[in-house]
Amino acid sequence: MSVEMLISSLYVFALAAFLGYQIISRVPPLLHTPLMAATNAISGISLVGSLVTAGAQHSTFSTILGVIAVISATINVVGGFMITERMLKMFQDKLPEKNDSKEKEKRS
Amino acid sequence: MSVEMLISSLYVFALAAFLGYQIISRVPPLLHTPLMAATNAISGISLVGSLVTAGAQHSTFSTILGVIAVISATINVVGGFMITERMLKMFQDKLPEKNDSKEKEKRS
Amino acid sequence: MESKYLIEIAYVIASILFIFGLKGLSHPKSARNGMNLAAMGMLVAVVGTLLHHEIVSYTWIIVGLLVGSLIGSVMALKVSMNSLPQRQALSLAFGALAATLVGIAEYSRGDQLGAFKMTALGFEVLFGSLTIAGSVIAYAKLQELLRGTPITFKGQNIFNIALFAVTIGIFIYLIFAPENTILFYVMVGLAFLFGLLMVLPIGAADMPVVMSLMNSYAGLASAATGFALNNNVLIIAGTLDGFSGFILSILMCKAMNRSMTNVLFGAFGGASEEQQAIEGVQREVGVEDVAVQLAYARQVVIVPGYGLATAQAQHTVRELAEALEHRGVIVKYAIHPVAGRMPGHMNVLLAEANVPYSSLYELEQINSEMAATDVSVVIGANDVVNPDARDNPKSPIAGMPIIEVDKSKQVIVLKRGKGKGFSGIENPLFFKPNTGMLYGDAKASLAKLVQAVQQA
Amino acid sequence: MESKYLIEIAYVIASILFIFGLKGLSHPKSARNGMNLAAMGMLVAVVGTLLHHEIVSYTWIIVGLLVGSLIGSVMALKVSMNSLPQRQALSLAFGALAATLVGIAEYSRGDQLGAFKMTALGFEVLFGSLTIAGSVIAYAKLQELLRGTPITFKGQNIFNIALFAVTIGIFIYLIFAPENTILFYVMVGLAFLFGLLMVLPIGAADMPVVMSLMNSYAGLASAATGFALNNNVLIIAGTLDGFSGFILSILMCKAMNRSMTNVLFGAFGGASEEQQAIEGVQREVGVEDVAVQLAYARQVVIVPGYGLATAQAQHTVRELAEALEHRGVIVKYAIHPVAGRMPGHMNVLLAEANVPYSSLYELEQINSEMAATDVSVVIGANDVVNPDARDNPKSPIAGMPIIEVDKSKQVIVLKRGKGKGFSGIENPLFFKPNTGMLYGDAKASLAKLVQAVQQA
Ligand SMILES: NC(=O)c1ccc[n+]([C@@H]2O[C@H](COP(=O)([O-])OP(=O)(O)OC[C@H]3O[C@@H](n4cnc5c(N)ncnc54)[C@H](OP(=O)(O)O)[C@@H]3O)[C@@H](O)[C@H]2O)c1
Ligand SMILES: NC(=O)c1ccc[n+]([C@@H]2O[C@H](COP(=O)([O-])OP(=O)(O)OC[C@H]3O[C@@H](n4cnc5c(N)ncnc54)[C@H](OP(=O)(O)O)[C@@H]3O)[C@@H](O)[C@H]2O)c1
Repeated sequence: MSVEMLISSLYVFALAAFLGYQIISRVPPLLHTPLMAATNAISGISLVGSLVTAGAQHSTFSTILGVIAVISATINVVGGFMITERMLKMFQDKLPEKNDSKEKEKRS
Repeated sequence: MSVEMLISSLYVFALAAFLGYQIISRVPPLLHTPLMAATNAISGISLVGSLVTAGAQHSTFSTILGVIAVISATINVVGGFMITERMLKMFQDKLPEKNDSKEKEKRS
Repeated sequence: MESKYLIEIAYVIASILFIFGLKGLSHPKSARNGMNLAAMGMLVAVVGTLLHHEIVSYTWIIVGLLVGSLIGSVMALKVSMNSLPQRQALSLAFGALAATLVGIAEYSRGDQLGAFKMTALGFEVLFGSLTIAGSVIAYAKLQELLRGTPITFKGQNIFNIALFAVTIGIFIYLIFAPENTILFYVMVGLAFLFGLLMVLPIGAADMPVVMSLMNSYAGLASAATGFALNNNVLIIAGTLDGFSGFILSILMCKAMNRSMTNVLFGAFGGASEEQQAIEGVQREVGVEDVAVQLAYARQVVIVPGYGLATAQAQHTVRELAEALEHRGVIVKYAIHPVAGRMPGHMNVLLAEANVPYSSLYELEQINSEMAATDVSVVIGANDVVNPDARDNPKSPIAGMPIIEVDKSKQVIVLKRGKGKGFSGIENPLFFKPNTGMLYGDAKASLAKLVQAVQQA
Repeated sequence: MESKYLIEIAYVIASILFIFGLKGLSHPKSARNGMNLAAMGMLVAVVGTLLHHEIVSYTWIIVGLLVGSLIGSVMALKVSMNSLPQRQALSLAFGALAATLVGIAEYSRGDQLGAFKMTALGFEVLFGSLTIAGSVIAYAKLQELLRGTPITFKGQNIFNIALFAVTIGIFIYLIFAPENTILFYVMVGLAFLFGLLMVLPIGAADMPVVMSLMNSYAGLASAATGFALNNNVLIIAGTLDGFSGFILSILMCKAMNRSMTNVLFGAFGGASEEQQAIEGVQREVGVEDVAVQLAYARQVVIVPGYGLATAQAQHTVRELAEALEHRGVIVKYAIHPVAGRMPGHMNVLLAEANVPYSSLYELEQINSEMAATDVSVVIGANDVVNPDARDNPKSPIAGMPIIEVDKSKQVIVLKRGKGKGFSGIENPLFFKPNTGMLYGDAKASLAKLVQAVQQA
């Protein structure tokens, strides 16, 4: 791990932190529950670590841990995205008309 | 220039692009002129390149170019920040009372 | 070498898609598309990872992916919207389990663990194991397998602090002596214990705050792993996650006017003994009277709370609103930011019942309309409409912003009996002369009301 | 080695401070603090750079910094707010000069120029030299050293395209054969020529769009340099810059309902010969009449435009507003997004004159109030209040959102004579029965009005 890479990780972290703040603070309260589910699903990105552990065959011990990790991370990812989709679909179903009328209200 | 570094530059660029879009699109029209002056000043960061050129003494030619570059970049940076400050001071001078009253209006 | 760059590029794409995905959540219109992008990002990341040169066998990976997808999708399709908080707790537990196991496996390989990598790894398993324990307790409390009120014992806080200090001490020792395997597992165990003991004394309704915090730490831990492995997508996803949890927990605390310390260590909810009873009586009203009041009102505001979720009454409440609207009554829903057991919980429930979100109003919006409201209908909400929060500076919930139903002309409260809200305190609203109590399960009462309104 | 890491850390800090700085600009309250942070960031970056191991002598660096600071601060303190657009053009030119010179010096060192580095370097000098030429022309046009209207010749667009193609061709050749020094300088020269020819046929008022675009490209070029030198602060600052320029130019085009192509290649402004004259007369009014009208109005809306800037009348207009407010008249300012010669130009001018920004209204806000306005006072604005943009789909400015002063009960227009606006078209507003024309320099007319109002 070179110092160069560490510094460039620092840049990525700093930028991601700003961006995270900006993006998340713009999510309306209406969508806070889907937000929780969605970030949980995205946090399943640690799945990538478990994939390598499960496939690398370092030792039986680590393979077993890896497979359990793959299962739980996949539950998290698949379940998370699906339930978010279920929720958002409910919000979107009643979108077209209602939203227009609200915008109209604002303009008039 | 290793591929690793290129990829991490790519991350930095992608994040900065998102962030740039988010931040700039939130600047109110009121402050568009200061914004133009400010980004101009910040773009003077290329000053760092000219500093090295001016101080490295590779050749007289490059030193001369470097010094002219330092001068123009400094004009840009110092002038840019100072004029932005001049403008923003004008906006801020009449802040306290007026802003409160506006916020009160909103709440009531 | 080639495959390495492909992986890197897959990760860049995944990061960008994640960001687009979360950006989409700034509006219900763009949210679904956004989430599709994020899911695609995850797919790209997974496919990219499969090219990793260390992977020699795909059998177990495929088994794991299939089993996980199966369980995950069944859970996602079966879970009722009313038990979303529980699901969230479980999902947090699964995520933490995965992170902890990977951390342990990584540690057990044992090759050249530098101080830096050991630090990141340590964070990962510490937070991971703490979070597993914490979120299982959270699940149990929300699902009412455990008592929802704080479970405390004497000297708890001091014991917890000591436990915490010991765990951290071991962690610091391990950074310098990573080869001490036994201590490593002791640390994992202590962190687990700490997770249990930390969450037990917290009340059920405060679980979302705890869960958000744990989520946020989990995100930061995975960012730390990203630093150690030089993996930018981990840094980005972890940081986004960390901020999301952090911002949400802050928002919740603000909406309750309580400090984070009070939430985590205050053993809040249900335990205040030295409370004076309120003098006066609760006026009980009948379904017919309420129906007539509602039917002839100009504007009705509905305030849903936790009771709506437990009674699963969201569909019935929409029917009532429709029956009223049919008669020309203006119906608005007032959503308190911490009504229910999860931020945004009420919004999702009402969306499920096809309530258009343009009729959902936030706290400030609706409070300015309260004086012009003929009847407020409080359905299974309690603390979020407790006027003591505004009027009585000594109340445990003093300063919490409330929906000021007491300013409307008439208030109807639907609840099962004389139960208290999460905070465990009396609600003077129920004793006001213009408040009528309609006792019974929210769903049953609402169904009766719908019939009565249709006949009025 | 040590110093290298210090530099890197300085750059990380600088990047973070730049971002905080621009974030500050989201509100006038936080803007000044933000800019102080950004300036500090620049200082940190400069000081860090001075540690660079290649730097062997500081003499010339110090001379350069001193001379530059001196010139820069004199310029910043002396420039009048009315000539901000010119200053912006000059500053752009200086920035581009610095980038180009560094690029040339870097090239002249000639050591191992790989294709990748040559590409970045090529972009840098190409954009740089184009921008120097373009912004000098922009300066000359804004300062009225050159004719403000488009300067065109036959076959111009084709010639420019050919020139562009040749330049790019040379660039591509150079990427593969970077050692061809003569071609390199030819390319720089051609890019300069292209810059001249590209901006000459663009009208003075469109300069802000061109300047923003050039700014945006300059930013991207410096991001490209950052890629080549592995310098993240360059990437970040360049990208932020690039986006700022890009977003501003898009906003301006939207506010004029014109495409970028039309702005850049349409030779817009002043040249439309086949225009029909409008029948009717412009009704001239006297200072006393206007003063009485204003003094007894309930609400007055002031619409400033480019003429206010040239007449330097911002202070006088504030005096008039104060005199009116003193009499109980409600005075509001309507700011069109492209009024004047720079986005936000009017806001700065009025802020300079101590007009509180809470009385500045944007287009949509004020248009909904126009019908309730007794008198609109148009001060040196023309195109931005031209009702043809709304009513006449054949007008060159058709579809541009305007401030609908023609919907207010009375309109008073302050201008010197029968001059046209930037677009060069007639304005039917001036011929309407409820429009009164008050001829004369805006400042002089306003001063007379102030007196008359005070005596009314
Ligand atoms: N949402 C979040 O994110 C979050 C986060 C942290 C803390 N909290 C806390 O959670 C609480 C939420 O307040 P809230 O007003 O929504 O709920 P609440 O104060 O917990 O009150 C719920 C009420 O619903 C009634 N109820 C329960 N089941 C019912 C049923 N089946 N039918 C009808 N009524 C029923 C109960 O009375 P009976 O027993 O008499 O029926 C109780 O009074 C607040 O104290 C808040 O601070 C929430
Ligand atoms: N602001 C930007 O960022 C931007 C960007 C791109 C394009 N533009 C273009 O610029 C134009 C701006 O519109 P605008 O309405 O502000 O200005 P305008 O249409 O250019 O009109 C200016 C008016 O001011 C009058 N005037 C000039 N000097 C004066 C003085 N000393 N005293 C009194 N009156 C004076 C002129 O008439 P007399 O000669 O009769 O006095 C003229 O009619 C638009 O066409 C817009 O599309 C602006």
